[in-house]
This record gives sequence, C-alpha cells and structure tokens, in this order.
Amino acid sequence: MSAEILSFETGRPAELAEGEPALVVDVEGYEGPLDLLLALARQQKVDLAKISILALADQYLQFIEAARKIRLELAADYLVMAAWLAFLKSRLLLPEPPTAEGPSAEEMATALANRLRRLEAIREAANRLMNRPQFRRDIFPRGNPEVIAEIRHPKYTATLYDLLTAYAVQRQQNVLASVHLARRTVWSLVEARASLERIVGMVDTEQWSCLDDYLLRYVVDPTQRATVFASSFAAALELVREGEMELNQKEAFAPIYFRKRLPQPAPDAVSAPDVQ
Amino acid sequence: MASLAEKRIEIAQVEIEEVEQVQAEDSPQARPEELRLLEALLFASSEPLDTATLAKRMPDGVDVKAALAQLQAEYAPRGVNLVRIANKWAFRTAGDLAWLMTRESTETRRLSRAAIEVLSIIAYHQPVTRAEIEEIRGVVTSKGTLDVLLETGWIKPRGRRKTPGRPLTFGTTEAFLSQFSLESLNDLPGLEELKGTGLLDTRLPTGFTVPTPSDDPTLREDEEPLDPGDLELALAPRVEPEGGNES
Amino acid sequence: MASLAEKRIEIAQVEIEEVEQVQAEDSPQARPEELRLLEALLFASSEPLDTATLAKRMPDGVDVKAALAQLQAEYAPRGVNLVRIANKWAFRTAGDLAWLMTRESTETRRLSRAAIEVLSIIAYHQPVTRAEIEEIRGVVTSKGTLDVLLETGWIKPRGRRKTPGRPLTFGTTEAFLSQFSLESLNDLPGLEELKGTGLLDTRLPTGFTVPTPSDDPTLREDEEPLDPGDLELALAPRVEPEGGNES
Repeated sequence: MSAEILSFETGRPAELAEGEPALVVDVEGYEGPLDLLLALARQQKVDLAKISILALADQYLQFIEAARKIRLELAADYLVMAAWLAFLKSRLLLPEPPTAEGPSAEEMATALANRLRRLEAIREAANRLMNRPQFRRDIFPRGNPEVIAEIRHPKYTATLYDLLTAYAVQRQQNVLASVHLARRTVWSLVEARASLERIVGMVDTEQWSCLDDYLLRYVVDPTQRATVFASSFAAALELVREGEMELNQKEAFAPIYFRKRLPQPAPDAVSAPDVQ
Repeated sequence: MASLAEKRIEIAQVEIEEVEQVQAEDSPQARPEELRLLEALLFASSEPLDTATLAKRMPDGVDVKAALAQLQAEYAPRGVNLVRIANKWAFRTAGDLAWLMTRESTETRRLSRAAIEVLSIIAYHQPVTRAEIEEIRGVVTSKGTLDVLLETGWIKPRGRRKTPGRPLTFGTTEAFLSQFSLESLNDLPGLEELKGTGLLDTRLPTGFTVPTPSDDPTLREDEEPLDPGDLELALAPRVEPEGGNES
Repeated sequence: MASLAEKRIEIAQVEIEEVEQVQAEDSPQARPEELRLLEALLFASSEPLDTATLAKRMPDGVDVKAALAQLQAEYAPRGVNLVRIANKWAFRTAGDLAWLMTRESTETRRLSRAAIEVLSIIAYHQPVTRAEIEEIRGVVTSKGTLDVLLETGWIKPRGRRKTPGRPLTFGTTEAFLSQFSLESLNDLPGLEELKGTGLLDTRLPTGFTVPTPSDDPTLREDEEPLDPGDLELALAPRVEPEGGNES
C-alpha cells in the first residue's frame, strides 16, 4: 500500500526543513489535497464549520509555493486544488458580480468546509471502527469446532419395470443362446477365376510363374489361404480346359507353375524351367 | 487491570443490554477473573492445553488447578463440559448430547444392474441359492451385490438347501412387495404376461417356463431352517476369491 | 429423557470429582434442557448459526429466541460471550480479553490507512460507488486498495448505479459485521452522530436528508443488478492508466 506515497518519491525533504522554518514540507503522509487541507485546517484549531476558508486557501497556496520552491514534484491533484483555491480566494476577495452564474463564492467555501468536515467525520468513524474488538485479532471463535456428523442412510430405488426387464433379459439370454457358427469366408470360383485371369494377363506370356507366389501375394489373411488355394486351383483347371493357360507341376505337392497359353497351339509342351 | 476492567464494562454495555450483568461482575460474589481467562483460552484453542501452558498465561498467584476444577464443576451440568484428555484440558460438547451433534440423512441410490438382476431372479425363483442365481445369470455374483440387496431389506436368507454344502436359500421380504407396489408375489407377471408386454420374446422354445413365485415363509421340502447366526453369515465376506467376471 | 439424565450423571461422575454438581443438576432450579442443547450446538460451531437452524435441532415447543437471550445473559460476564452477528449467533471470546488472546492470534492483516478509509466510507455510505468514495476522500482510489478490501471479503459489489456509466455500487458483507463484532450496521460506531450532522449523504446538500447505511441486499431505487461476470470485473485491473497520486 505504498501507493499513498503521493508524489514525493524522491524522499522526505527533511534537509530542506531548516530553510523553511514556518512550514515543514512533508507531503508523504498526506492522502491527497483534501487530506492536506484538512491537516492545515486542524492547525487553525477551530471548528471546521467556522473555519476561515480564506486563511486555509492561503496556507495551502503557501505550502504549494514552498513545495515548488524546493522543486518537489507535486501530483496534479495538488496543483488542481491550488488553482481552484486561488480562484476561490479571488472570488472571496472580490465583490460578488451582480448576476453570478453558478454557486457564489460563499457557497463554494461552505461546500469545501463541508467536504473537509465529511472527511474528518469519516476518519473519526474509521478510527472508532478499527478500535472495535476485531475478529481473530481480539476476539476468537471456537478453536476446535466440533462438526455435526452426518449419518447417511442409503435408500435404494428400483422400479418394477427395471425388475421385470432385468429378469426377462436374463432368462431370454440363456434360453435363446444358440450356437453361432463363425461364418466362413469363402473365395468363390467366380472370384478365383477373375483373379487368375487378371494374374495371367499380367505375366509374360513365355514365362512360367509360380501360382503359389501370386496367390500368397494377394491373400493376406492366413485363414483364407485354404479356400483361396482350393478355389484358385479349380479355377485354374477350368482356364486350362478352356485353353486360356497352361499349368505345370513337377511332382505331387510341388509348386504349380502357370503361364498364359499362346494363341497358336504349341505342338510340344515346353518343359517347365528348373526353378530352384 | 483497572483499565481493562473499565474496557470490559464498556464493551459489555455496548454488546449486552443486560446491565445487571455488569453489576454482577462488580458484585462481591463475582467469579474470579481467572475463570474468564481460562474459559477464553480453552475455548479459542485449537487443541487441548496442559496446565503448564495455561498457567503461563495466568496472572501470578493463580492456582490454575483449583481454577480448572472449579470451571469443570461449573460446566459439568452444561451442554459443554470441560474435560481432561491425556492431562490436557479442552471444552467438549456433553457426551449425552452426541445425538444432537449428528444429523441423519437419506440419500437415494439406484440399484446397480447386477443387483436388480439378482433381485429379479430371487423374486421369481425363490427360494433360490446363490449357485442357482449364478446358474441362471451365467456369471459369478459378487458378494457386494448380495450385500447391497440385503441392505435394502428386500431380500433375506430364508433357509438352507438340503444339498451338500447346505447353501443358504434367499427369498424376498414384505419390504420388497412394498417397494414394488405388489400386493403379493402372485402379482409378478407370469410367462404369458411377460410375453404380452413384450418383455419376453414370443419365439421362446417350448418348455421355457417362468416359475410361479411364492414367498411363503414355510420351508420347502428341500429346505431346512437357518442356523443361529446365519443372518450375520449372510453378510460376511465370501471366502473364495472372486474372479474378474463378477457382475 | 431419564436415560439421558442418567448417562449425563454417569459422565459427570466419571469426569468430575465434585459430586455436588450432580446434585445441583437434580435440584429444582436446574437449567432448562434447551439451554444445554443450544450451548452445545453453538459452542461446537465456529460459524454463526441462525435461529432457524437452531430451532430445527431443538425439541418442539422450545422458545429459541428466549432461550438464546437467557444464554446470552448467562455468558455475558464470562470469558466466552454469546454474540449476535447479522441475525446469527456465535460464541466468541470476550472482547476485553484481547490481551490474553494475542498469542493465539494469527497474523492479522494490517490495512493501509487508505484501505481503512475506503472501508469506512463503504460501511457508512453504502451502497456507494467508487466515484463517491473518491469524492469524499478527494483523491483517486487505487485499484489495489479496492482489491485488498474485496480480498478481505468485507466488501462486495452489490449492484450498479443507474447513472451514466452504470458504476458498481459497493456494500459490506456479513464477514464485515463479524470482523468488527457488529450485530448489524446500526451498531456502526458514531453512526448516530454522523446521521445527526447530515454528513453521510454525499449526493444531496448537507442537511437535506439523512440516509442510513444499509447492507440490505435489496437493491435501491437507483441501483440495478450486477451483470453476470461483474464479480470478476470488480477484481480485474482497471482499464484507465492510473497516475502516481493513487492512494
């Protein structure tokens, strides 16, 4: 809360006090121009209601003058107040213009006096408030409070509908349990033939290719291997019968090779290459 | 001390309208000041205070022990007592007012799916053993599920099956009927009604039956009475370890 | 009740050697049981309890207000007093024993002079806007000052003034009353004098009307409700840059 430090951040000008015997220029403690005015007013030692605003304005202006002389940086608030007081002072000293607009000088002075009274009153009230016994400073609550224990009784709810649904679902589940055979994925002959035709179309005509290699490349899922091989074999036989391709197998269980049947009927079957 | 007393009077006047209190304080039979001090210290302390600690805060020449004894006697008939705990002193609400310091509350909870399933089987198939329930549900019934059901008061162990192991048989209670607004167990819908409401599939195989439930407390031929202490047993933890397929 | 009394006697005998207390209890001038109950409830709680809450825990037919008044009178001369704060009741250590309790004290926040002034202005002038506070103090109120006060929980924004800019109005809280041991705002020290001088009203010429500070959450005619999010706003940094002459 050092924000109260108004503008005299340069520090207290204590060393200057010797040159200014009448007035100790120490603004650090003041809470703004009104506070300063109030402090000056108190020096008049009269009821604030009867205070001489003229004298107060003089004191204030004097203070500001002193502060400026020692080149203290005054906050704008103080200067605004100084200007206003100078204006008020001149109004108070000059005779009132006959058709004055706004409040008269007297009214302005009274308003200022009232502001000072109000500030002083609230200060006094604050003082009394802070002097009241304060909670946890002067008076204390129960240091070790005993809590009111809560005993919770669970109350369960369920509806007849819940009950019957639960029952029916369970009974049904067990009674209607039938054997679900996993559906086998089968490679149909049509699918196998279409694939073979594509494969045969891809390979070099003269070249024998290993059927297994191609099939393994296409069939990723090992569980489908059997059906793929079976269907492909059957489709291959079909294609051979139709003269679309040739098959070659060295011996039983050996890899089967295939190649595209050349358009012209080959008199001699080309022997299968000795692969590996 | 005079100024303190003055201050106290001031405060007393501000805070209390009863002026006689202030007088009472000044009267000859006023309580010794140390009782006020002890009272305040013990009240505000977050933990029990021992005599030595209290004595340190008292004015010289105060017999703290005697003062504590007097305070204890003063508070004995009150709602707050001065009690000694392990040689330390503290204010505590009177033991007989424990009921005042508790608040009972009911909280509504929904039964778990498993619990309602078990309950429905007990309702239709009673008297039924745990093994039979598990047979129907196809899963192991957790002890917790049965405990919750026993806690609801809707089921109870009613006897023991005359089979090896003498398993407990469970049945429903009157509270069950009341909970589900049933006049009697016969009001539970039968096979045809369940089919009619669409709860049971109409294409059920022949031979599928829904038992006609009965909560007749008379033991059946294959039941024998509960042993003494069976009720506690029913709530005791199951011995065998339970697997992950509980429900 | 007989068993309670018996139990109480039992406890008394166990804990206290003075048997005459037990006798005193059975004597015709025994205190009404409700005093014990209220005592226990209020003593146990560190938070003030309102009459309704207390009444709920009392047996039927108990005049809680009368019992509280009696209890307050009983405890007035003691080291622990029964005080009323914003229509709630709580036991608190006696204010004059502050000197004794200092060691119990946790570091109390020291408010700056500016904060104290602002707090007082809010207390005596509420509902009051920041501009009005500044009018009285003649100086710009730093955001920090208001923040510190909001943080204490003693003040709160309570609405918005129906004037251009819709400034927030501030008021005090229950915690404020509790902090300064005030039963209500009417107990603010010096309030009567302030009212008498007519200095309380910032907006009207002196002596015109005598407003009374009020923490009645009901908004005044010239107030409107807070917008959602205003509470955060009150704590958010002020938008306009603030000069060096804050306070």
